[in-house]
Amino acid sequence: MFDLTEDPLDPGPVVEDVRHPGSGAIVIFLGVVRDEDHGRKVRYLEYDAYRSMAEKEMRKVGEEVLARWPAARISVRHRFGRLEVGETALVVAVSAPHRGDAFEACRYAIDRIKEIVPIWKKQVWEDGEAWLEGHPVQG
Amino acid sequence: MFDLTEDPLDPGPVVEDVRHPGSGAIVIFLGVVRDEDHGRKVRYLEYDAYRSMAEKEMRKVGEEVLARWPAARISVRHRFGRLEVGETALVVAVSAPHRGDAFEACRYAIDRIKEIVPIWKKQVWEDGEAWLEGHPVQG
Amino acid sequence: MKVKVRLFAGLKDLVGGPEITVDLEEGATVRGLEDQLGREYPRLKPLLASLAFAVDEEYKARDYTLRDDDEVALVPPISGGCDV
Amino acid sequence: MKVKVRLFAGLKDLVGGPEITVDLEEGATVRGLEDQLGREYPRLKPLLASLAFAVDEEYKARDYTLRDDDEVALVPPISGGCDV
Repeated sequence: MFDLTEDPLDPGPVVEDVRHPGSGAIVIFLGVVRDEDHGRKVRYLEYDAYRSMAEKEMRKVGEEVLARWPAARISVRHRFGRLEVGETALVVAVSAPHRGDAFEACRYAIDRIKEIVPIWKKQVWEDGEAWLEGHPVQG
Repeated sequence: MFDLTEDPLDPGPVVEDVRHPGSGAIVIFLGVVRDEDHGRKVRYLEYDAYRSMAEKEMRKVGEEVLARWPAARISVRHRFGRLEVGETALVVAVSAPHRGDAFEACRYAIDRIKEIVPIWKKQVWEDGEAWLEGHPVQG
Repeated sequence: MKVKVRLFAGLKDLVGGPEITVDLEEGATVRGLEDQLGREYPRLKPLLASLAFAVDEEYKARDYTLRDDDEVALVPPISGGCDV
Repeated sequence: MKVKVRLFAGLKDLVGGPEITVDLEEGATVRGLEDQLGREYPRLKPLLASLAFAVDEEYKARDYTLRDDDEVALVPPISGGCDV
């Protein structure tokens, strides 16, 4: 499942999406809002997304993972809107028969999400705010 | 927290053990009972443990992780007794400011658990059973 | 012809809204739209080179030919997830 | 002196119980216990070289000197976790 949501993210159901009798290893990644970035205290984050396209690109990341690791299963949730410090912005769960593949596929998926899924975040500090620039997309 | 338990494992509370305002990344590993091993259909697993020492060695793995990744936090649960296919035998959760460290520390912890924590598993197939030999401990 | 241009993140603030309509000549490419945006919205100009363009939810190269009524999204460098 | 020897996994089945007591000479080492076990339990013998020994929950080398009443665990190659 590949979903973009405004609701708080719970890793539990994401894990169950990928658990099956052939999966010996499940690796879950949670991207969490940190209280600090480059020495500046973060109050909260605001995520903007091109929603319909973001879900489409998340599915594309899933297809890439399955092309590389055919025995893997993957499920992804990304949140948007306002997120407080300590809240979860991204959950990626990957299962595979063996843990090496599950770890590699999970890292691959995160890297690709950060490269192609059109989502942006604004950091809001005590004394200002800014939209963060990440990866330029290769058109 | 480092715990050995006979009860089913729920990753949720393990994640909360390591979540804190400075953690940007949480990586969770679940070791799950597979239905198949080297082409043989597995009915269930039976885990035996030297319980008091296993908890002590799990804490030691935690100390090693913190020595190498001082900004990390780690929490581990291992189950023992009879486990059915699809059930979780091991949960390792690691948080760190950045995801590279969280992934590396999690993989390191799994490797060390499999090297020094005295736990053993018996595979029970349709037509027999055997205790599995894994890593000899370096005395 | 007209294309609908969707704006996100900082671009939305810069232009003052999530969506604008741009008039282009028949057969214009993404590059043509980029140039037109630079003329109509001088504040966008320094950012245009770093943008990707998505047409109907697919990333397209600068030489892609637009059609009337296309929905074009300006995609600034992505910063999804956490922990940049 | 006497040491209590704890057995796990397949060793428990082999010896027929989770615990045995072994008589050793004063000053015996882990190596001495290993030899004694090989004599008393011939079925253990082929496995002894692959075992680690833990004394009071700490792994010890073969030259470690045992004391009366020590609890010694025989630790066969570990197979915790899943996904060997």
